[in-house]
Amino acid sequence: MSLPNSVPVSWFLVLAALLFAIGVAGALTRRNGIGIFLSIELMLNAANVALVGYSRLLGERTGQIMVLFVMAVAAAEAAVGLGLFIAVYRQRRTIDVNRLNLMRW
Amino acid sequence: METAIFLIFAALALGSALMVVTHKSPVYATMSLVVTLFSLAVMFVLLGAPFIGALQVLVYAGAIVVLFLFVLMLLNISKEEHQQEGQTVHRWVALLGAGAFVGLVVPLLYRATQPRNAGALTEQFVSIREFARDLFTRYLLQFEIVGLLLLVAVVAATVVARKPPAAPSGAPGADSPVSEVEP
Amino acid sequence: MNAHDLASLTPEIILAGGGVLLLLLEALLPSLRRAFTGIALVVVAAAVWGFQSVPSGASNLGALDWNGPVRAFAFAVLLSTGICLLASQGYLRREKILSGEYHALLLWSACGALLLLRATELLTIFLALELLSICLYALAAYHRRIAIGTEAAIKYFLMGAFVSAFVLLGIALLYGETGSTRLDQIGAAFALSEKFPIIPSLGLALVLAGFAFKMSLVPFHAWSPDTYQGAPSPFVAFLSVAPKVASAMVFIRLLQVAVANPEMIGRWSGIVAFLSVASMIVGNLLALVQRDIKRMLAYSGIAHMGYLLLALVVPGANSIGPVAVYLLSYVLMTSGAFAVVTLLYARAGEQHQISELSGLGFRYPLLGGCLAIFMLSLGGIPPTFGFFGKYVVFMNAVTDGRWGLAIVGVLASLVGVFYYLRIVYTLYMKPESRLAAETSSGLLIDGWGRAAAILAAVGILAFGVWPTRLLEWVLGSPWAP
Amino acid sequence: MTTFLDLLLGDTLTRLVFLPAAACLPLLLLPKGNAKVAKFYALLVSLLELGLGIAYVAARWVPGGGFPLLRDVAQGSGVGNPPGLPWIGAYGIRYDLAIDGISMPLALLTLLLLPIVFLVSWKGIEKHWRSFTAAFLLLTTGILGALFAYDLFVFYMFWEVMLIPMYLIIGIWGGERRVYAAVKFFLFTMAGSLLMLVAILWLAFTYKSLAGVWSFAYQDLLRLDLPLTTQCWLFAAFALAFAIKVPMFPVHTWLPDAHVEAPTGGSVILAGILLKLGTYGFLRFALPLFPQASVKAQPWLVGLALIGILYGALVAWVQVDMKKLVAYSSIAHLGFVMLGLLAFDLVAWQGALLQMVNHGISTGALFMLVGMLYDRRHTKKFDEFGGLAAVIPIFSFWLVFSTLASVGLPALNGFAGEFLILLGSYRTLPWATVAATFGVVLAAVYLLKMLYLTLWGPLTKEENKSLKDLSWREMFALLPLGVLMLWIGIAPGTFLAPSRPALESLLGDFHARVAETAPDEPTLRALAPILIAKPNPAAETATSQDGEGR
Amino acid sequence: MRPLDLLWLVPALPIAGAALNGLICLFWPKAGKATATLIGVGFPGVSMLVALAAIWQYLHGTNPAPFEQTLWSWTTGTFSIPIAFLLDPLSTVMLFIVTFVGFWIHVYSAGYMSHEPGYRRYFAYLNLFMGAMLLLILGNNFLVMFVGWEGVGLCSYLLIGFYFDQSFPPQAGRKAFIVNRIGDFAFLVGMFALAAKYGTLTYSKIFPVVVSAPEALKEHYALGLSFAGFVALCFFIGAMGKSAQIPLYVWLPDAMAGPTPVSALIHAATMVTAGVYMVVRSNAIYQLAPEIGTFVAVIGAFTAILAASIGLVQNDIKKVLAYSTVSQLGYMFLAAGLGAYTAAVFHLGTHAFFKALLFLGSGSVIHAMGGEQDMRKMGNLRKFMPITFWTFALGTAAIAGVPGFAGFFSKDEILHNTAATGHWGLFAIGLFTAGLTAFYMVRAVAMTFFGKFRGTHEQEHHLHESPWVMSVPLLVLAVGAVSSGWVGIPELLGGGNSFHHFLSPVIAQFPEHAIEHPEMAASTEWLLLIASVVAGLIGIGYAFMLYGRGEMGGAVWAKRFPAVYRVLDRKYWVDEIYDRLIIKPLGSFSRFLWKGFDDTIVDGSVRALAWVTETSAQGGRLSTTGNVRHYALYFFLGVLGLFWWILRS
Repeated sequence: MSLPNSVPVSWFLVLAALLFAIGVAGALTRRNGIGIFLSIELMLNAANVALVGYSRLLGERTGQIMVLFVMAVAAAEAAVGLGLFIAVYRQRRTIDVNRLNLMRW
Repeated sequence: METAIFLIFAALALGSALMVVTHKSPVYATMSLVVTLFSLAVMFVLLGAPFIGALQVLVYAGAIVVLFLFVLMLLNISKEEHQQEGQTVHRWVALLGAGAFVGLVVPLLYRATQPRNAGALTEQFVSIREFARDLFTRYLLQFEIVGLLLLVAVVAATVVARKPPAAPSGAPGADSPVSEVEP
Repeated sequence: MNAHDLASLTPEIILAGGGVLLLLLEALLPSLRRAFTGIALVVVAAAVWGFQSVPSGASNLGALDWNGPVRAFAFAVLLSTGICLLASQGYLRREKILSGEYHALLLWSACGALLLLRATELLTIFLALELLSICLYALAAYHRRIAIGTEAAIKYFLMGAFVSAFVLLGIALLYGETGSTRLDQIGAAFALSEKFPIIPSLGLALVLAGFAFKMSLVPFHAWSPDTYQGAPSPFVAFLSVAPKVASAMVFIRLLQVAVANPEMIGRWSGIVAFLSVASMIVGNLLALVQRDIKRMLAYSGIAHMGYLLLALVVPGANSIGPVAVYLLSYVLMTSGAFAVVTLLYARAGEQHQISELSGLGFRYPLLGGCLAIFMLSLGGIPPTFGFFGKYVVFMNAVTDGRWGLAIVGVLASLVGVFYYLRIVYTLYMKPESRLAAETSSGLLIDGWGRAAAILAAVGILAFGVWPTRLLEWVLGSPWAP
Repeated sequence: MTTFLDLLLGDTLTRLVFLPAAACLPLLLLPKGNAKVAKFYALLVSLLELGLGIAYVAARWVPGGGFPLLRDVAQGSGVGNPPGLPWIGAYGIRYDLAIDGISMPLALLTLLLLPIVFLVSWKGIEKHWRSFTAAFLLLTTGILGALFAYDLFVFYMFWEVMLIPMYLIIGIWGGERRVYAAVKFFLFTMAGSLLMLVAILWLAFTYKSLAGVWSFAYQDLLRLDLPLTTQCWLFAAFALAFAIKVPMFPVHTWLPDAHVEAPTGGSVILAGILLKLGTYGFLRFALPLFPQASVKAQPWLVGLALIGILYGALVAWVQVDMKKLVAYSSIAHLGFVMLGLLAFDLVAWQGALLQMVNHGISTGALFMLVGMLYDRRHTKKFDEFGGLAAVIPIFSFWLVFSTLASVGLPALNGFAGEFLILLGSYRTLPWATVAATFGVVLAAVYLLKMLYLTLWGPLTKEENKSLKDLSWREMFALLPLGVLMLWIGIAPGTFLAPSRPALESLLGDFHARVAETAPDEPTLRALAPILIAKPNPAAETATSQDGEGR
Repeated sequence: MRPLDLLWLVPALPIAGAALNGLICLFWPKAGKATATLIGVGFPGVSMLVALAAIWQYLHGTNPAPFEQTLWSWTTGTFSIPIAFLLDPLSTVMLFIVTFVGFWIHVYSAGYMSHEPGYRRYFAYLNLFMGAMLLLILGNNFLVMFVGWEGVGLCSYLLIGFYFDQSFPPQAGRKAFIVNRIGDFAFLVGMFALAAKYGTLTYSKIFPVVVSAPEALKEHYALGLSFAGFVALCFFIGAMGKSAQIPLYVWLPDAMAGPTPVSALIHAATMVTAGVYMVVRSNAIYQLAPEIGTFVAVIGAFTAILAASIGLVQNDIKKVLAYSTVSQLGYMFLAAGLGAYTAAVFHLGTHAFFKALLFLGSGSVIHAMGGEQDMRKMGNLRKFMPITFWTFALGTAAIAGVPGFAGFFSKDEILHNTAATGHWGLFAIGLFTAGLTAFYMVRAVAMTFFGKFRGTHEQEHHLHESPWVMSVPLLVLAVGAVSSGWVGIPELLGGGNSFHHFLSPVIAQFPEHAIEHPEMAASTEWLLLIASVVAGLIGIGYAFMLYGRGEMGGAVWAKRFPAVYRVLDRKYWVDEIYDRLIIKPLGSFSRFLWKGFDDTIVDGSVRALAWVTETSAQGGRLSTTGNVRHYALYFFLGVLGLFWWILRS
């Protein structure tokens, strides 16, 4: 099977960078903890795009395997993270990070 | 053709990503994330990784995002509260930073890979069998680690999300609001 | 994976298996809970014993590594695990949250830390980091009744996940531009690169920032005071050291890669020097004004990582020894300090005000004395191990000709001495407060906890007067990145 | 091969140094509430230590000659047989203790003051006697170690070890602002010594790069010939550390606070010994290691010493607190010692060394007397006193006697030291000496003021009318100091003779090096003759016995 | 064993006595007075006997060379100073005076102090003083001299402040000590200079070298002076303090706060003359520094007249004697400065006798008056205490220069030398002072012993002649006051001036420029002699005229010249000037140094550093806001910083 190859890999990389930046901006500006986490997922996906892109560029599969693992990691993180949100919400009735500041200075 | 698909889905991915980070309602944001993930799955296919693309749809969009939605529903967080005063500086710095990041990295990435074009896709590269062989030989250790990781995640999730055990009788400080730190 | 590779994984397998065992015991024989600490300790000891069967050199297709300094680092991790376990028993019983998951998670995180510090391949590094982190998030939130505990965990988690994404992007860039995930091959690619390898350097910077975050170096440090303050005190004995130890190893490996290209040595030296100076200054200054002992120790930990980096400003074959020595001393004193803090503060959910220690030095002579020793050691005052730790890194800076940095270091540590002394004088020179007298009834000072403090204190004093063998062993071990 | 244990059990400096520290362990076994046992234990240990010290010195005393340089282990085992035991091989650090005529008097003074400290603290210290004892014993270990160390790293270790017990002594058993004073003391000293540490590291590294092997040994580092600029920087680091300890203007402000707040015993040791370690450091390390830099810095340091003398005196004069007055007087007195050291003249150096001992004795006695008064009246303010001579004549006698010794009255010890210092320094620094001599006048001014305000005049305060005179215990504590004050004053020659050869060779080497110009690049000289030690007979026997055993 | 070999016992005995009495006083306060007397008087007594024997042997020895006795070495090594004694003509004279007069004053004290508390302590101090004074004069080097020098200062401090439970005497003692110390400072500097040049402080090693190589001392040294000048100046400043010369004389009048025998012994006969002794001892150096010699003479002369003028108006009998002492010491320095060293020592000797006598007499009076010292409350005492009166009168005659008495010969020799060296101005001052001296002394005699008794009735009732322990010393000293001058009767009057010849070996003889022995025409000499006698007689006569009938005749003058009277009465405000110009400003300056500088600036800068650290830390901690988004932002900005650092070209 031979697939065409008309889109340069760098485009994908640029897409990844843009997505990552959007994710960062979201993570930094959202106040809802889950919102932040969503943004982080965006960032992870951006990295995945870069990985797969590079994998394609190099003609080597490590990048893809890494993406597979990243998905597992993301799932694990999501499980723990969301569990944490539940725990916090149970106590504080909010997951607004601006309000999660019992500890500071 | 591919270029058109790429452009369309790239735009879709970016647009929905923007939606993820800007939409007031977490639920809508999560739904937008699904769109992004789908678009990226298309990208993966374009990049000759159909297996990853499939997993993206199945695992990511299917499982993880559902988990998000589930928690959102559970906690019943419909929309974000209004931005407080005084956070604008933070916001602008963050946006400027993100812009700077784009400004620094995008040209570099674009230029750096420009001359090196990917070779033609090979059967072997796309093959899931080969993928699996690599996974269970070269990356067996990592695979084991991921296995442990998932076990840990299960235990960790139960540990943190379980209802807390009852406070020991008479122990001070349990469930009581914590005194603020004076500056 | 062959027998060689499997043997290489002995400690990790023991730890992971031990965790599973404890989990099963929790499910099947919960009445044995009081023995979990002992079992976990046995597992840790077995893991240390398992070091013997680990063959030197690379294993698992170059994903893992084992040599003298790595062994020292691994020992440091397990040492902190042991101290943490010892200190935990009393705390968990007092707070009525004793269960096997705690020990299991702790062993797994130790396993993750071990993998992390042994990993020489980016994917393994990333996965080990995640393994470690997820355990830490859960453990930080382990005491779910206390609000600051969960808050600490959520902050740690959000930051950790955020940083993971950066690390991953960095890995992607490194992998993509050099074609490999193995550090030695990446280093070779760097060395071969005729031009200045910009994009891989950025990738490297991203990964490095991620581990700087784990080591809580300024400006990537801000999470640590909050997290330490909120997390269960005995666990902080682990949290404040083991991830740092493991990350420091990764940090060193990354630096080795970074300076493979001679053109880049200057830049990376500059970065490390900046991180070092910033950490020393900010850490010490902010520790100075803390009233909560755990926050104070957190900032002090930041400062200590700054001192540590003094040895890495000019990364070379002789940097690893000082770092290992420093970390061993850091483990003993910081873990020990948190162990004592665990025992001397009754109210887990509240601030651990330093003033609550007033006069306790005479009420609890043993723990007070140990805490004083930890503080003096943290302050780098002989004859403690902390002094030798400082000595070797400062010596390294001087040897590298960076005595300007050494001077900044000593001046910063002078500030440090002030707040460490505050603990000592609160312990011994302030009259016992009524509050302390009242709350001391809520304390549960068990033999395990005492053992933790004594272990650390004796170690500090013993290595303080007789560091000979240790230094010979660590400094003399061959080291290949 | 000699081991540390051999040294510890033999008649060695090591035993002297570590006996007090080891004696802390049985303290843990003593009953907790019973202060009396701890007191007698403390006294016993300190007397034993004093006895051992005297025996050690007496056994090696060459009558009529100088006290020889003696090492615990004159020949080690390593390549080239450097002295001492290997300690931290990775950095060439060797455990190397030695005594010579310079450290011997100071060490004996330390040992002498230790039982005295326990005696004067007998009643004044009311709590935590076991810890009190332990603190002083550890302090003694630190002091002796710092005095005997012939390896700069070991020296630094002991130097810092001294800090903690003293910090605790001030902070736990001190007065109202004890914590402030203790922390200030600690931070000041630490600030200086940390920079010194960097300098020591630099020296060792330079040695390593020249000689190829690591060494912190005194005799090795003395061989370094450094460029002038380097010397100046390193000298500055050393000098700062020692100047803070001395203390010299303007880094003296910790001293009045520390003294005022410290318990009597703490003040005695602080003034008696700890300050001397600053001047000892100059004499042993800062000046010989960096001769050209010392000469270059001489005018500045002399200026500071003079300011210390005059300024300390003037400020002492207007104090309203008896202890603070004595504290400021220490600044003035130590100024004389510094002047003597900076004269680079044998007579001045002899005088300076003697004055170190003298100041320890007479100011120590003054602090004890202030403490005795404080024990009785719980105040140190002059307002509360006056006319005490009528009530407590024996106390008054001692106060007058010690004050006169401090004033520098001939036939008492203070004069001997000051006279020799000024005599010697007049040759090289005439005008500075004239100014310093004027300090002698001021000493009379402020110390006689102290006498007037406490002892003389009408007895106005009702509380003072029923004061008890000194007890036998207190007199016993003072007696050895009184005897020494008189003895040194009448026949200082006895006390000068032992240290003379050591000072002579140190000074000879110093002048020889000053005569050369500093090199442009660090170089290594041949071994200086001053440091070739005679073997320590006791350690040698220990070695041979050990050898037979194998 | 030869008595000379026992020379060390001479100072040792009194010191031992002091130690013994001191120990008993401290540890056995209830011991009886008899032992105190036995020790306190006995030890100096034996000391005197030893001294007399030693002197006798020295004078009649076969070997006239100075006798030296080394006890031990004070310091050894490069700079060796022995503790050693020297007996030569000069120290013989001093030794005699000190032991003899000292012993009799001790005897007198046994009576005078018998009712005082602290009797034993008194003797301990007094014995210590004797020991120190003997060290001072017997030492064969400047160090031993200095030991004694400061030792006597200490004893002076202790004895002036003997009545320590009052507030003034201890202050006076302190003043004495500190003023003396100012002098000592210069003395020390002089010693250092000598030691730096010669490497020794022993007289017999310095002076011969000085004599053999005088040129070395004439080169410019410092302060525009030659070496000799510098040392001479330093020594003289030392002498100023000890011997109460302008400007350091202020302590001596205050020193009268001590017991009267102390004033007699220390502040008249012995200690205050130590300065003269030192100058004479160092005459080799002074001879090479004529400009300093002149300075000494001028200071001496001015001191003499200044003190005498103050003495004119004093009403306290001891104050009169104190100013008189200052004045007489001025005479001695006048002589010493002009090179008449033997004359200075001669006057020193005679003065020791008559001034001790006068003080003891006044003590006797005070004793009888129950402690009253104001002469205005006395009068007509000759009726009650004849021995005291007659001996006091003899002393007055001696000091006033009545021909034949001791003071006549010694003072005349000084005036003679002044004139002979051509210092007519100084001579005039000396002459005038002689008149003043006669006036105020006779005034004192008249006010005390003549006229009507002006005290209270009770005092009158108690008036009595002193017991024999006090009157015998008076008689002995009176003999001395009359006859001690006879050893130095000048050739003009048919005497052999044997004293001068006896002392001459001590005076350095420079081969190149021997001292010009002033030669004057006999007629001129006679003229001078008569002038001085006349001046004395005028003073005596006028004093009798004004005060002889027991009236305060001087009030007339006080009314006529109130300003002058006021100036004299307030002692030229010298104390006040010192207080305003030196002590107060120095005190304020010191307080400023303490509060304004040490606390505020030196320590303040340390505290400021701590404050800056703390404040910046307090500011810095605000960065840890508790908001995790901010932490993430720090991280991100850190990453951007790293990027920037890497990308920066």
